[in-house]
Amino acid sequence: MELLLVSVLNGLLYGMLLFMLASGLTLIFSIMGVLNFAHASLYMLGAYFAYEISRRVGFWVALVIAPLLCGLLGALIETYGLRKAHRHGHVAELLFTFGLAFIVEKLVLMVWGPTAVPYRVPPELDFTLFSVYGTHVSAYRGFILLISAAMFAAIWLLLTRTRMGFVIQASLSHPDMVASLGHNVPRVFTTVFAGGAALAGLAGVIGGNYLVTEPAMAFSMGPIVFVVVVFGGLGSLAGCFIASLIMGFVQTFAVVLDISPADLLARLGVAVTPATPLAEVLRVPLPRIGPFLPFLLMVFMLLVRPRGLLGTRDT
Amino acid sequence: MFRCMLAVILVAFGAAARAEDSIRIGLTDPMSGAFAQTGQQNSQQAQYLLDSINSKGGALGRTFELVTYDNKLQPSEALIALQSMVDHNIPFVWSNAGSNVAAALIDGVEKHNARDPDHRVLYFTAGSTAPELTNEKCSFWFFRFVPTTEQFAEMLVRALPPEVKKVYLLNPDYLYGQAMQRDSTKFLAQYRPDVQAAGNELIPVGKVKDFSSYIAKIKASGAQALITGNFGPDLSLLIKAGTEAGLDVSYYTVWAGTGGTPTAIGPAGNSRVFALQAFNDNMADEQGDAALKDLVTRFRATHDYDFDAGSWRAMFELLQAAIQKAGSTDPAKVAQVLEGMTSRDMLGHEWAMRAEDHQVLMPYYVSVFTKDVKYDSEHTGLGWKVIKTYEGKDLALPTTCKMKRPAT
Amino acid sequence: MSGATIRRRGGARRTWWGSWAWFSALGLAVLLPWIIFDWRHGRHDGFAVALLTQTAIMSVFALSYNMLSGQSGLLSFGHAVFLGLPAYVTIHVMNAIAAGHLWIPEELLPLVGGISGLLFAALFGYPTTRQRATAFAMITFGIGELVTAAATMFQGFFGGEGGVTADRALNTSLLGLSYEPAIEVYYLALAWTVIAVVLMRLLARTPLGRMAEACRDNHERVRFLGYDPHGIRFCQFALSGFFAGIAGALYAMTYEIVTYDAVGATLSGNALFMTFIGGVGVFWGPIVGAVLVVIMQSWVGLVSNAWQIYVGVLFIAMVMYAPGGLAGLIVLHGPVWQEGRIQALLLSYARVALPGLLAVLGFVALVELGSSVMLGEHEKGAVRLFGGALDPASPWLWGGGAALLLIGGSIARRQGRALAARWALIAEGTSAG
Amino acid sequence: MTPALALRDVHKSFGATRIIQGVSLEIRRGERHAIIGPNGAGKTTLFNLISGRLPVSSGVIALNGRPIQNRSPQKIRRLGLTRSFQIISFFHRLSVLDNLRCALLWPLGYRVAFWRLLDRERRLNQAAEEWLERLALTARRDVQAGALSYAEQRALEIGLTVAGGAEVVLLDEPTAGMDRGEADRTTALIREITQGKTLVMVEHDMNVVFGLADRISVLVYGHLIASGAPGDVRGDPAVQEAYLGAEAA
Repeated sequence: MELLLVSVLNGLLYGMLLFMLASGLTLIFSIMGVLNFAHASLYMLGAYFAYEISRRVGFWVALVIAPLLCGLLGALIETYGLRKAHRHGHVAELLFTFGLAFIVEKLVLMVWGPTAVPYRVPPELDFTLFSVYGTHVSAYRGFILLISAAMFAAIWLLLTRTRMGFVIQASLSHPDMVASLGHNVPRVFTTVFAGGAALAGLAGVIGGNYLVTEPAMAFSMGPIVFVVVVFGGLGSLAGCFIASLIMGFVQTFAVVLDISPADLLARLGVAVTPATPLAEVLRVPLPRIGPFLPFLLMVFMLLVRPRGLLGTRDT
Repeated sequence: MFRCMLAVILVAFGAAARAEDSIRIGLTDPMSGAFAQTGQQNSQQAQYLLDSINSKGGALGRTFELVTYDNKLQPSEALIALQSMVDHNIPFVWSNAGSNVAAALIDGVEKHNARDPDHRVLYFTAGSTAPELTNEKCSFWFFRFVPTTEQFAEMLVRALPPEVKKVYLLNPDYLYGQAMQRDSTKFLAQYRPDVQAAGNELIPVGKVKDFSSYIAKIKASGAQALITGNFGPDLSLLIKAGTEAGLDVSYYTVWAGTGGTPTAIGPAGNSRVFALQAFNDNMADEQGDAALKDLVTRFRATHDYDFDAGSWRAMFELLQAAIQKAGSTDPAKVAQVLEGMTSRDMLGHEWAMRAEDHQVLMPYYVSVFTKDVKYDSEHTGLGWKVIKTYEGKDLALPTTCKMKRPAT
Repeated sequence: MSGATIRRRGGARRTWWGSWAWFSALGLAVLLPWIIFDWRHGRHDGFAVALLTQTAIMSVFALSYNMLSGQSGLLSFGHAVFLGLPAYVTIHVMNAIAAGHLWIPEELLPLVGGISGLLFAALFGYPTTRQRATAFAMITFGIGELVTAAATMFQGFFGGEGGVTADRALNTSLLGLSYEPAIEVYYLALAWTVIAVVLMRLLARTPLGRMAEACRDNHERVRFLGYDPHGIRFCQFALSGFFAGIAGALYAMTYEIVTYDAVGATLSGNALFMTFIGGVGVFWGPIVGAVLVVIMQSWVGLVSNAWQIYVGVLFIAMVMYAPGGLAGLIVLHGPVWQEGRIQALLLSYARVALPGLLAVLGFVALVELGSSVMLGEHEKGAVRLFGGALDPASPWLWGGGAALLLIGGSIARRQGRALAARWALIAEGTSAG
Repeated sequence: MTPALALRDVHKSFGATRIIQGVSLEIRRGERHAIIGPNGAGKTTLFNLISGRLPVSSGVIALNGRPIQNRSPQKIRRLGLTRSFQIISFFHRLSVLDNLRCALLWPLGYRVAFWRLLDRERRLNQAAEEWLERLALTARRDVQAGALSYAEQRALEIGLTVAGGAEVVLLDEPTAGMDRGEADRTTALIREITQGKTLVMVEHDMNVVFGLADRISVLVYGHLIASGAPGDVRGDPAVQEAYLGAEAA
């Protein structure tokens, strides 16, 4: 029972962390139709920027400045890179972001070295908020929860309640119409991309010290974020939110539930012995494959429903 | 590094009739990509140690020369690097990172030596720890100067203090981690029948971001100590999540001392994290040897990272002695002499190259991450302090190796 | 996309220089091991032979990738699966042959890889090819991740970290060769490369190949012509697996070891890099890409630890400025060349190339300085660059590199616009426009 | 005799919006039938339903007496019905010749043959060359389809539709965006190449409609309000009011 409660809490927290990253990606995709492979790279840059700023000025300054820097970088990438690639179609855009992710990783390696940098949780938040059956929940995890919930609310309100949100949504479906109404569509795109990049940067500021800030962080975080976005339905913020939570819970509970296909078969009266075909595979307990379940879920989702959970159009 | 590479190019183009009077060691490790720094630091430390050996005369009146080849941590690339070394008649091949690379090289060297007996090479490693390399896959041409993971498991189990009655095992899910898990269980039964394994977990490498759920599970199990073969982010994330959730266990790790991990763990790991080491910067002061102290002091003065490869000096000295005794750099002769050879390292412990499987029996240490040291690690303010020393002969384990020796 | 225009042109009436280029490339591939011969020791240069073999394998692999990306418009992020799994099958078959359980002539082993590749691709491809575009890309990405995970977790088939090894000296050669010397394997690999290239070339000209291209251009219209796009994608995917499988078998025979790296993301990424740098629109583009990437990672890798950055930058430059890849650029010049108007462009090219070269020089200097600082080269007090020893701490060096990059870059940019205008003028008069 | 194409009480809704509301129509074999109506009347949707691009909400569509509603486009094509598109929709990066060969492959039974070379198939190439001739595109044979002029593209679009030899052909605004002369030439082309086939077309250009069609149906907001010979439809007061009247005013 106590394990269950702690696991629900863990799942929620992990899911919200995923959502912080995935929301920016979803935003960019829903507006521009670009699956941005470099999104996790901006997340990584956010963490490194925050590290550099916080060791000089302090964490709270970094919390503001680092996402802005990432946003600026995003604007530059959109204006000088993506827009050029866009002329050659969506595949070129995808490949461009893929190549960008590759280069950013190598550059980070070059600038900050291949090992982790000492980017730490600020002392103001480095205390235990409360304990559940003796398991401490740190104030920083509460902070993460708070920020990601605020982020969800802010994006939601921005898109549905503001004039800019309407322009953004209209730019997606009727770019020509919006342009003829006097709005600058390329600028809308730049703004959105910069916004998405800033969100990734914010996730980096917050996730970088909670997890570890190292050059492999983009490469190891990128796939799972993709999975969340694609599973939730490309371009759907609500779907992305639900998918983040699902993935958070799936991974958390997979660790706790110690069963394997062989156990299930045993319950059905089929004993798995080493001689059984694929015995090695059947005997794998759930915790061992926990981190791969999202990939499995994504593949099945796409095969059955290519638009994802709440997607509005096919992937 | 660049000098070495340029040297390679010079050889490649046959521009200079290279003075064949130096004894060349071809080091292949990842020199580019995510593990480049490991490879580079390895080669720099090796160069530092070889310089010191060369200053005392080298072997057969010739000096040692290190030539590096990038293998990108890919077996196929390592085999191409081997080709390159053969082209340049380099007799000694050395690699550290990756048991996949080592397995490919053992196999590659074995076949090459059989197919081209005029240009044979000797291969050794100081970093690949998979037990199979000196058991099922053992080869006359291969020597290992590092313990196996089986020995690691034994060392960790024997380091558990008597008050620990419940341990949790958590290891990466591939051959290495699965072996760690199996061997830890075996040695627990052998040395500590009073200790109960409260849990047993395999995790995919580099895929888990949030270890909180594992921590919850460990906490629920009531374990007092954690034995883990995790490394890199998988290790630092585990320890971070544990200290943050207030998990009260000691972490018995294999790799917490390796590059970047101390930084990532930080002060939270004080007196809680234990690591297996062949060497650390503080040993010279603790165990007092003037020459060694000098070696460490000079290293710290000229390099900005931990001198974790100090034990390689004993390895090079063994190689040096073997060449001296064989009177030649012919790999077959050197290999023959190296079998069964012993020497003492700078701390006075014995190193022995076991003839039956070419597995070294060398001293090894359990250290704790603590504030109470002279040299800190990676500017964290904490460093490594030895709490337990194993002599090589104490770690001897049976081998299944059936060595095939060449006829001549 | 003008690459495709030319390709069709060539398809209709073969130009004499087209076949001439193929035969001279083949001739070069046959002769190279003898040109780069180690006369001092009277043996082949093992490194060169190893690189040549790698190039041959990667050419087949990249071409098989282009059957998806170029011909069918399917972007795969897990193509290494269809090289790696057949490589594992081949290595197990080799061991079975050595143990006497099987008898297959060594020369036909690539066929074993090919058939297993076909089967694996059919198995994974049937559900996968129901989708296209992003969904297809993401599914292949997921499959790649899952297979890599399985390769490290399960030792029965994949052999764990050390992989599976075999000895290629099987004594089943039809030609009486031992295949112990690397050079014999190279010629076998070359022969199979030629076979695979010819087959893939022909395949592009069959009803299936043409319909795959039609699907790429307009997958919906294909249905109104009576075809099921899923069926076409499926066949194309399976056949692409066949050729990737041939590459996998050659991989197994060359290295005599297969580890999980053979199914991994690095190799899948390499397929993408090779294909798009070389050019997707031209049949032989991926071969150019394969040669270039192998050279980059081996030869450039010999002098620079930052070779990956160069590959990445080249890739991005191609995606942004030359979506037809290198081959596309070359083909674009074909008509201009034939009509003898290339001289009119030479000056413009020189005007771009000179400052461009300076910019590249500046960029390389910066990257090399950065990389040497990171790796701690400066502890020795100097970094070797362009043949001289330099102090990486010197601000002059950094400033100089940056200045070269910026000034050279901006001049090249301006001249590039002038070149583009001139090109448009000339191309108007030829069929290249 | 069974009609070539028959629609019985066909409905189509997108969510709450009802686009096609109970359309019933019979088209005789060999007839040239035009469907006209104001913008947003649901003409293209009707084509999408018939050709299998969209599933119907209810109702029956029969081709030669066999129900074809909700079947896949390729199945319907194999049963003998094909269509063109209002927005040009061929294979832009293939040559004109290859576009036509693609249209001929399935009808000639090639399927996914990967053991035959296109250039060696005399029957296929002969047929393709004939079509080039009929479409007056022989000179543009090896040009990328995307590089054709607009009128040529339209011709190719029609050719791609008709070349496969389907008995029932749906053309969606074949002369959209053309000037008078081009439209006339296209009308002549359509007349020539659909000889003996059943033709259903959506068209705005009344000259084309009255020049080609044997019968006309008028679709207004999802309802079929009239159907008959051109003269009858022209005189129908309901049509006058709903459509022609509006245009005349």
